[in-house]
Amino acid sequence: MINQPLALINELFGQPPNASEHGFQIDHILEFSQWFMAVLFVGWSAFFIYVLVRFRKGRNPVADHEGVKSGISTHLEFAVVLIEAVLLIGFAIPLWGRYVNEFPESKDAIIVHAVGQQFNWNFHMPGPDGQFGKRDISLVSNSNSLGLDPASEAGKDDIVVLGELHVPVNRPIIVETSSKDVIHNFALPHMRAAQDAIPGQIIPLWFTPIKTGSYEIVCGQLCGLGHYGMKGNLVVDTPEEYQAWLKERVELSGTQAAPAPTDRPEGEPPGGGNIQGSVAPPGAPKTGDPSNNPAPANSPAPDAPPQHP
Amino acid sequence: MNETQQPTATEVIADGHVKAGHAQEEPMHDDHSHVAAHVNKYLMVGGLLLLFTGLTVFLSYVDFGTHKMNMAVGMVVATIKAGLVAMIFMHLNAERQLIYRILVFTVFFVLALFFLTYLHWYDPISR
Amino acid sequence: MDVSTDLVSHHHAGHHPHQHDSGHDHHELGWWRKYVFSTDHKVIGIQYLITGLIFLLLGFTLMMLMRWQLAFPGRSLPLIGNLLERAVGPGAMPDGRMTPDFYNSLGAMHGTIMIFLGIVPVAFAAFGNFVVPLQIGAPDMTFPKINMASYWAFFVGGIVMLVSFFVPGGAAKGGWTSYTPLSVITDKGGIHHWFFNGQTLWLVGFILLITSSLLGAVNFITTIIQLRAKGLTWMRLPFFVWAQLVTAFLLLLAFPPLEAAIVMQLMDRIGATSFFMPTGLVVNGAAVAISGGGSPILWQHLFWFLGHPEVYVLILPGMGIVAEIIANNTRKPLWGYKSLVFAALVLGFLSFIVWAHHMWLTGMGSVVSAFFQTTTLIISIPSVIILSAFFISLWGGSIRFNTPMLFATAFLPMFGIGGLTGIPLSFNSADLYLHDTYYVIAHFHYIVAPGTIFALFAGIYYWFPKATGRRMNEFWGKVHFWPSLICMNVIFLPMFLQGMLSMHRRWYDGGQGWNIANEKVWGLSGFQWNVPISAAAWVMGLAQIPFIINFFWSIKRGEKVNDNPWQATTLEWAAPSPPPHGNFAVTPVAHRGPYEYSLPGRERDFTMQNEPIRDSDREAYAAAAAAHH
Amino acid sequence: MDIPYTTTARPDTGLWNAKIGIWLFLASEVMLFGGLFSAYVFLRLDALPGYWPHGLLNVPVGTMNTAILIGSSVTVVLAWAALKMRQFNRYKIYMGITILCGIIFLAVKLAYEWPDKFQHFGAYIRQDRLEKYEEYLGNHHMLERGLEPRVEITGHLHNHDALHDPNIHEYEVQLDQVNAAPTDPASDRPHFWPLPKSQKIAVIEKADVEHAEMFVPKHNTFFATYFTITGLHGLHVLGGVIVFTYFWLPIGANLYKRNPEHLANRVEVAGLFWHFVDLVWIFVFPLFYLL
Ligand code: HEA
Ligand code: HEA
Ligand code: CUA
Ligand SMILES: [Cu+2]
Repeated sequence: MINQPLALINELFGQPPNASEHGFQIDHILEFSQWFMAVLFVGWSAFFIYVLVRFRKGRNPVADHEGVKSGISTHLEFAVVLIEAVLLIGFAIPLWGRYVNEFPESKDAIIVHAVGQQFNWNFHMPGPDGQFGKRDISLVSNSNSLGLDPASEAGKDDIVVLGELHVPVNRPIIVETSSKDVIHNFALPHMRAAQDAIPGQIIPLWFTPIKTGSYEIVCGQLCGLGHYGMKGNLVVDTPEEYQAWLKERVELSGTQAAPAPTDRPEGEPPGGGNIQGSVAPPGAPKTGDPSNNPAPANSPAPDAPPQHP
Repeated sequence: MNETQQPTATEVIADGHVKAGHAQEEPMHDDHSHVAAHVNKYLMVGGLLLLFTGLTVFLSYVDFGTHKMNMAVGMVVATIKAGLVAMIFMHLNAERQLIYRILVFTVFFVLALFFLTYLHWYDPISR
Repeated sequence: MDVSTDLVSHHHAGHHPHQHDSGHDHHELGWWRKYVFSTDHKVIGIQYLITGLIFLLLGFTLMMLMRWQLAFPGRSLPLIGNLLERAVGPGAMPDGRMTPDFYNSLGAMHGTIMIFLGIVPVAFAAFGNFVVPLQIGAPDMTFPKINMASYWAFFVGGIVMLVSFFVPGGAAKGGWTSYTPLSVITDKGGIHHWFFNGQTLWLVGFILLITSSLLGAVNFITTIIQLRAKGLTWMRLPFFVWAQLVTAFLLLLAFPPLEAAIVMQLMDRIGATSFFMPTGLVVNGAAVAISGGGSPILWQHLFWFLGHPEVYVLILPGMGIVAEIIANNTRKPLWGYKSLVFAALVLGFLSFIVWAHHMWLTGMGSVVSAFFQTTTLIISIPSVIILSAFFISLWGGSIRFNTPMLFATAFLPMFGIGGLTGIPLSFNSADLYLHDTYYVIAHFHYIVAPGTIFALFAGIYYWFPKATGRRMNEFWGKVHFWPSLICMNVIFLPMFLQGMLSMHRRWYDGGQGWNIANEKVWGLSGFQWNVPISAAAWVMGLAQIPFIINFFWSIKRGEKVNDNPWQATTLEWAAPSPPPHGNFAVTPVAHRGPYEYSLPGRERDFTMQNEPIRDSDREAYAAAAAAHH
Repeated sequence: MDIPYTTTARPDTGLWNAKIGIWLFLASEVMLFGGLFSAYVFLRLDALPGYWPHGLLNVPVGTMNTAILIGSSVTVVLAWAALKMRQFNRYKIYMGITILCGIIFLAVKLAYEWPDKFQHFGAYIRQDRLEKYEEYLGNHHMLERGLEPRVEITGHLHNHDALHDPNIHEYEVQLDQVNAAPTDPASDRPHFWPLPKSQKIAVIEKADVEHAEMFVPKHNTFFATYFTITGLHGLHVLGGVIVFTYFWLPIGANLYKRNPEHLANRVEVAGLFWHFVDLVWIFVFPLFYLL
């Protein structure tokens, strides 16, 4: 397989394995460019070291006014241009074109709204009727973090969860990202998917998970003092597990229902393990001015660590 | 490298900057008649600009079909006015190469700023 | 061997800097006018250098503090923790432990200080001021008073930035990029003063810094255009002057849109307008009382419209310095001078139309992203050309490894690594994965830290004798170089690994609480790599001590040298060391290109630009021209 | 030590220093206002239907100010020309007029136009309450004519305390003509001569309002850009006036005795700046007042 030696370089650099259908394409372009870099680096370094040794003053007391006369560098630069052009025109541009223009058909896709807030992710799913309920910011409260309108028919069966999102494996997922306050970034490293969540805009991203498991959702954009702890969880279920989860959620549905998420599913090693509480020093006073940035009651206290089981 | 003469140190002093620094004492008389000839032109252009101002105001109340069209007309008139100021009052109709070069780049970059930000607004993936 | 050339006026050796016979102002200036409110480009250059270096050290100190938190999150800082608590207030360092807010302040201010108060003042303003007029044979800048105003605007701007650490609530916390709406809603209410708060002072300080840069840029460009010595045609300018010229244009044209954006952000903060604030914001569970209708993306466009040209502002002067030093210490002309100049111009031009590569994830469509990916890749070509020309220049040389040259040679592969890792970032789809991870941090630090900073060190060691008449100590120079080189790599190489793990930047806990950061690479988990990285950063701090001592010690005690100790060719070496007010006793005239080293038929291996052409030179030039056909 | 080419041109560039300097500075100014205007374009394109007001500014006053600036641009070249022709007295007259024009421009702006806006009130009605205020908005009529909906009610605020007092639950607004007779095309904006306010008073409940303020910068993005751009432009006018005054008073004008050409050059440079300020206004005027 041609992929094997190519993929080596990403693995060597420690990239975690891909878990989405399109992810290998992204890994490919990364591999290509890293190999390209590596070749240039090794080539030039060899030349560099040779020259430094060969033309040091002790070895070459008289410099040559002209130096290199051949046009080798032109060829080299031309080669660089060529390879970059191939990567660009052959891979990068079409890939992005496909990624943003060819969203999966929405009838087989699962559509989720992901709404960032300082410092958590709200997920809003349409429930069995497939219709999103109306949201209105004037209804936002601690118990109704998205301002879901209780009067809206379509919203009656909607699912709103905080922090943890369940999706079935092998189904395209469209996540429509937005934000309530500042810019966040909805990043799924294992899915090779990421998108800024910008207030005032709804920007979709999509991926098809191909491996079950639990994956971290990173907030990739500085969003305030709790940015480092703004962690979500993407749980990729088997279809059966997913149905069970849905069922359980629908029963709880309505705006008030979302219980606090568990951060780490069972069986997953706690991060950082040995060291005391991940961030906040025990007993450290609350920071900042509470009237300024108090976290909404349903998200972790700003200086509290992402909760450990 | 086609340097042919070797100026000596005295030549340097004779025609280098040192001399240029003192050249300011003599007023440039030849300039004056030249300037006088332009005074009428400045007045005329001033009148023209006032006229165009009236025109802009007038045209803004004429319906050109769409608001976009009105915008375009307004901007065309404004550009003509700006062109007059730049060409005549700011002497850009007869300026040195160097100034043009600086301005060409500036204008290019401003347009790039306008155009590319517009393009990003026009071609988003948001819904 | 007497290295001063025929045209260096011998009687000026050991000449008192402020008496000279060509000037008209014989009156002695008072101490204040001479050293503080001076209009002499050399004094201003040195003021910029010292102030900039102090800021650089300060920016580094902030980072050394952050590195403690990154390596040992939540542990109280030994020894100085309590001191700091007293200095910056208990809100920032309770029990010597860093709070997230203080971490974010440090990060934002590290970026801001390093770039706008450290590198730009040193690389552009200090070297540009001191060296450019000398290299073009000019008596001073065209507008000396504006030059002084530029320094003082910078100085006050810097003070404003510093003061912001001590106002209630602390310094700006929104990152050096200050993305809205975050930067509009932070530092407000409660203990914060409506004006004297971190983010507002950041904006105000920035306006002063921009003013300073604009004044400087106007001055530099006019000086280079107008005050070139007789015979110093465009293609005879040292590459350093070209680099400064392009840099000045970048500052001149890229900064104003950011200034506009900063005024708008100030309005948003103080006047409660909504330039960058969209409709329907809910902060802390409550709707924000503003009109809305603004766009957060607009800020990013205006910021990166400066931001990208700015990165070339950080690197071009460094390239210029390295070019001078490589030519000097290989004892041969720079290879491909014309293509270097051309590449620098293209680089400057293109840098205005690539900015959105910092905004790949803001939801851009395929057309815009295709455009910006293409321009971004095209802009890597001139960098490749410049770097290749430097590498090839080494071939056939007779390389002297003195301290300036060591730093200049190290610049090449370091910039190479930084530049090459820009390539995956420039593909939208690959950056999808790498965006805002430590990979990006490593990418640009390789360019600005072991890249630009090394170039600055090289320049300081190189031009020190011109400024003082004394040379810095070589041995201590090497003691400075080797640990710095090693530490830089120990700091930044592992960051590529961390980035590939998807460890994200601006994480107060250094990734400790994240599973992805706890995956193992090369024996350590992503998080654990923080410890060696931090250790190397602190060791590198120690490695700067020899430099600082060497620097100040050599001003008074360094080995005395003549006017041209490196046996260089460009015009600054034809002036006395240190050059008097007005610079040259005899206005120099250039007769040839900047790098005539090892010219065949000459008895010495360097021929200065102001040495008249001889018959043997003509033969040599003819032979060279023939060889190229 | 003298710096070469302060008044005479360098032969190969044909320019003296300050001439290059000012053009470089103007290039950066072009980028500064370019940034502001691109913000204007961006925000205007982004504005939701009905949210970018039209015809709110006083056109006759704006036209007059435009004419004043143009006039001053003429006088400043004439002042320069007078110096070139070594007619010092004429220089003093023309420069004096220029300074006066600048001051009048600023006075009109600061003493009349801005305060006039600060006295005007506007309330944006919530999307779901528009129907309730149909009698003032006339949106059915607007829809028929294929026009953008109206979402704002403007006029003179009678109970000024309502702005600050949470115990007052409504605004009493003496309506502008548009809102008094919303279906009458004759009362719709824009108008060359601003229409007088109607006698009609509307009561608007605070609960129905998205947000309401006097016409200050934070009222909407239109006023934000308007005040920012005209404010920055005004600062430029002020700067120009200060510099001209310096060249007009003996302290600067005495240079004429020593080196008239130098003074002419200085006036030329300051004049270039002044023309640029005029040029910016040429775009500000139609964009904000007319279109
Ligand atoms: C001086 C600074 C500098 C320079 C010169 C560059 C140069 C480049 N940068 Fe970088 N960049 C930054 C500073 C710089 N950058 C900063 C500060 C950020 C982050 C900002 C923030 O978000 O805070 C950033 C971020 C950044 C991003 C955004 C990443 C993200 O946020 O997700 C991108 C994307 O395209 C990018 C691309 C590039 C490219 C293609 C180049 C090219 O110009 C590089 C071209 C150079 C080469 C291709 C090298 C050629 C060398 C050889 C061929 C020889 C090799 C030899 C040996 C190794 C021995 N940069
Ligand atoms: C020019 C720019 C520049 C420079 C030089 C540096 C230099 C360094 N930077 Fe920084 N950095 C940034 C610009 C820069 N940085 C920016 C823009 C960010 C992003 C901020 C943000 O997120 O908003 C960042 C972020 C950043 C981070 C990420 C933080 C985070 O995301 O949470 C880290 C982490 O390690 C880091 C480390 C370092 C280190 C160890 C150095 C070292 O290399 C420093 C080396 C310094 C010296 C060696 C100083 C030498 C000075 C002297 C010796 C002075 C002598 C004095 C006299 C003679 C008087 N930097
Ligand atoms: Cu949300 Cu960072
Ligand atoms: Cu960039």
